[in-house]
Amino acid sequence: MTVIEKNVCCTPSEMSSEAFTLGPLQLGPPCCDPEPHIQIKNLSLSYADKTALSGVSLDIYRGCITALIGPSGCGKTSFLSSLNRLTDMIAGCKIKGEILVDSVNVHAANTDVQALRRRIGMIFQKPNPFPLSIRRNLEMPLKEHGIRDRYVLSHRVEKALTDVGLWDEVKDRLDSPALALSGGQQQRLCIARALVLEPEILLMDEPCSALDPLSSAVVEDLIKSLRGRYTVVIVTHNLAQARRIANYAGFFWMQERTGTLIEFGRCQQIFEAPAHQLTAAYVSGARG
Amino acid sequence: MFKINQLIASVLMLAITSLTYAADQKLVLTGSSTIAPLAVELGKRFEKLNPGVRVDVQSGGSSRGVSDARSGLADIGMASRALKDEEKDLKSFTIALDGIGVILHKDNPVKTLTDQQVIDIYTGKITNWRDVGGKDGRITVVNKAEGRSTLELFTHYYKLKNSDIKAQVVIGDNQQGIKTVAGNPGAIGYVSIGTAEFESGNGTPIKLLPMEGVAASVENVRNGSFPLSRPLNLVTKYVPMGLVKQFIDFTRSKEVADLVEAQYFVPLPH
Amino acid sequence: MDNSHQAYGQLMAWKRDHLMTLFIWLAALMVAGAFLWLLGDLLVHGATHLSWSFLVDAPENAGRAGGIGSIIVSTLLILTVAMLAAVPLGLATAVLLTEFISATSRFGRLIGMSLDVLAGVPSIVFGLFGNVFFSVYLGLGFSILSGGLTLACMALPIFINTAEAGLRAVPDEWRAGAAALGLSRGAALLHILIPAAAPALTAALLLGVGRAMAETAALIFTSGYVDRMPSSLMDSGRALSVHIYDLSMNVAGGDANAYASALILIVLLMIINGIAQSLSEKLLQRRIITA
Amino acid sequence: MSRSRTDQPLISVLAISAVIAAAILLLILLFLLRESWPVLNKVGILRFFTDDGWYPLEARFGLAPMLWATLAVGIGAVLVATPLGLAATLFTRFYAPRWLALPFQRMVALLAGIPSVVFGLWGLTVLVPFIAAFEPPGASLLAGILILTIMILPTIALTADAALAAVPEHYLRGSAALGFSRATTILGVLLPAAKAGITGGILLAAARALGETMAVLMVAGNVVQTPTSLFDPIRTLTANIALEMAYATGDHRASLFVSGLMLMGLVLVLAMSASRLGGGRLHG
Repeated sequence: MTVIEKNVCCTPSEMSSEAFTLGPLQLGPPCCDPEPHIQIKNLSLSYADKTALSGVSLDIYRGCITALIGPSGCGKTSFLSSLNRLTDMIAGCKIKGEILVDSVNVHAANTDVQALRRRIGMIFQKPNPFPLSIRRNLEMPLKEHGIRDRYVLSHRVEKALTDVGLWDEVKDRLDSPALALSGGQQQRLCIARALVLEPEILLMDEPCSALDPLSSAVVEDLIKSLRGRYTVVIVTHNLAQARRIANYAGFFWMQERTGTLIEFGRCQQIFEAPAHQLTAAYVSGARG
Repeated sequence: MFKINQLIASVLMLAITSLTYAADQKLVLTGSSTIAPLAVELGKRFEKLNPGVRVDVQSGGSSRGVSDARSGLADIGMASRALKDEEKDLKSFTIALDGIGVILHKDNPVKTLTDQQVIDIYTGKITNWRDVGGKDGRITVVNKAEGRSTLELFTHYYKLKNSDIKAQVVIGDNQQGIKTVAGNPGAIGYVSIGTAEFESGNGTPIKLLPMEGVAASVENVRNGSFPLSRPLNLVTKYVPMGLVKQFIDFTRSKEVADLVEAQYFVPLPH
Repeated sequence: MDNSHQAYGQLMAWKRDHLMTLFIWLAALMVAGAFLWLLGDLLVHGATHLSWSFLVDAPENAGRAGGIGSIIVSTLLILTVAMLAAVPLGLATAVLLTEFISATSRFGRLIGMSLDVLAGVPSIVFGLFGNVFFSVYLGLGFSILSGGLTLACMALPIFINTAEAGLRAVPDEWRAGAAALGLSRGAALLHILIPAAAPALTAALLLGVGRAMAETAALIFTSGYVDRMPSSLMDSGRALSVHIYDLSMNVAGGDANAYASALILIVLLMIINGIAQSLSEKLLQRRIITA
Repeated sequence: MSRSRTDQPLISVLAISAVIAAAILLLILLFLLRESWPVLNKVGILRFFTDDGWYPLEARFGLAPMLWATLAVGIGAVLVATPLGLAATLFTRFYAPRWLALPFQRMVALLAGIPSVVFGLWGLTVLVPFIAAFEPPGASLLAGILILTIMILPTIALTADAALAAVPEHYLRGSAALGFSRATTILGVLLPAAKAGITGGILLAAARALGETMAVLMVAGNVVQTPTSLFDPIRTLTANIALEMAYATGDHRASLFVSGLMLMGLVLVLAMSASRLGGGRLHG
């Protein structure tokens, strides 16, 4: 077993090499002193007739990118949706165990789900901008969360679009339909739409898999640039991508007809020195 | 937002004012569909002469008109027949006369039928025109639906029970009868004489048969010689007073004879 | 042997294909024939009576003369009342059925089932009900309000069903996207789902209007027979279809105007169709481009 | 379900609306029962089936012949309209030349909007005399079936069109790739794939046929009898109400409400069988 250096995932040189557009870091250097942002304790998730996940426990660290890898159908998306309680929308979905965000259980009965989801943004596999103008896509969620000041609105719209590198591309046609954008632009708009609410956590469900390679690269760079500012949990099938962008990685696998977390650790460790045989086989491309 | 509020407010205002708006005085007439078109025209002229008064006419049937007048649902009931014995507690006022005549298709060579022949045809004893001097062909008996006063008058005149009649077509209103007979050379029916005269005069292929040797014509209804005629009545529960009296007097006056004739009925003699 | 079998099979398939083509062309011809016959009949008998004054004048001499101005106004008022009552109620029910309760839940099944039955209730039964409930029990009398509310009951199940289908056709990604942004269900409906379903909702409205406009049986006993220009919703008002029925069945010499009124009714329907269609298309263009 | 506090008032409003919408049916049944109660109480429901003849003024209340007539005219119309309606849809989708397809479809849609009174008028003045020339009286079960066919055909055609539009494109491509003929593609692939939607449309059309009043009243002859041939005049339950309602009082009126109840019974049976038939729904 290789000894893993403590700060290996985020050397200062790597940090400075990134071309950030996001301004100064708001948090200390990520991962150097890992502090759990979300703690998942013995999470099980079942739909009406089958168990999708069982016994998942892990900590997700503040300011880091955590990649979830594994074959299709082993519960990664269900896991992701349980973090912002989007599983509530699925009839018959039951959850056991605890999910603590900043030590507060999100599945408690008295949770304000809408406030929770404002703190935890989500990006979907297929870009899903609303059938509205580009501007309305960003303004509408803000207005719904009580921000009505025109100056604040336009300022935050511009900032979010700048953050995702879309501002220059769309600033002259903010009132044209969002669905007229290209796939990659749409996905960046969706990320902007999540960012505009200034969340702490971003959940991403295979955000690049529906995009062509070029758009995919742009979005990937964007995600990488979020490191340090947001806690990102990303599901991906692209192992190379996970390796390129993530600080931590978790490997899911089907065992006894239910999804389980096989191994969780630093990204480099998972890919270079997996502790579990299944992980080793999967990351080497032998299985799955 | 402001605009929408304004819009809603104005719509509400409109609704409220229109709901509360009502004419000063309103007369409601219900009953006989035969009289209804005439009553509408009478009402219109009455409204013109008496501003502020509204006359609402609802079509139904004679029995309905009688029961609505009795229950007070209507100020005036319309009945295209004389009151029956059990209805004699009500007051009736004749505003016009109408005759009921038997009609055949124009191409039917039969020129006349005796009362007995009509009875035999309607009770199904005679089913072929050959038996009454016509061409070989099945007779299509056209009867009115139960409850219509035309039917009651017809069965009463021929001393028939409705359940004795073997009809091939049962119709509702008058024009359906004319259209049915006009479309079927073997058909026999009975309808209001005035309208039948008008229709045959305008090229509809029907003809009226004489009854007891008297030609079925508006003229013979007017002079009282045609045996199967009926009064068109307005019916009230009490002795008319005020507006009701004013309206009934108006409808029985000479001034409305043109309206009565325009609906192919016979005005009262003056 | 095998070869001839195959050839036979091919021949049969060829024959079947051609028989089918023949049948379909014949059927289409028959349908078109019946339609053109009907329309031609209407045009021949009614077209000469059409004029601007026919549209705006009040009926005279029991409808034989004059126009149908007041009848058109009554008809439109009845329709407006019907739609004002049916659309909010129907939209709310459709939203509940699609967005909030599952169709298999007991409540969902109960509502779905009763709407199914309601959709099949004959119009004449609606007429009986409307007469007894709105006109007599609620004391609205023979009035545009009674007629409109009766039609609302009639159009409701069709409207709900079509609106339901439209809402269900809105992609789930938008629901998930809205929820993930912490939007309330109400906000998601108002800003995204209902606008996205607008074309289907318009179609639903059209179906409702179409059914209501062509209705005779339910209106005779509720909105009544008075052909005067209505001055309030509590006035009795004769609908176009009732007018056509009375002219053709009860008024000697009323046929020509009956045919002309029927033509107007059809044209009105076409206009309403056209307006609604272009409205929903415009809405679609403004808000949605499906790339 | 996510029931955040802000959604609760909305859900209440929606639930109330849905309950009102569903309650209309209950109200209808209730009021029909209330109005027919006097006569049901007096002579009992059974006599409406067993009495011979419908002479309510002579206290004979036999509705059974009208029930059979209603069924006969409804089923007949559905049997004729289904192949024609499907053919009309297939014509616009696959057979019509491009310039004709859209006008034809518009025409069918317009046919759906023509009021029943107009069909009735046309039937009375054109169709009935036509039939009478061969087999008097002309006003008959056949005339009713034909008029109803034209009336419900657009319903079948339009719903079938929607159902066919929903058949995934790749079915068609798959069939074409296998070298199937057009007829085989339609009969073997398309129609089976769209079966649920088409069945729904047919049931909807059946409900329309059973419930149609004015047109049938004008062409079917309205004689109360159990039909034994296509040329027999018949009276349907709906026509019975429309013909006599305006004139009826007392027991006669109450027994017309019994006709209404009987119609509701028919619709209930139809709706039940619709939900039996693989979840097909009765409306649209």
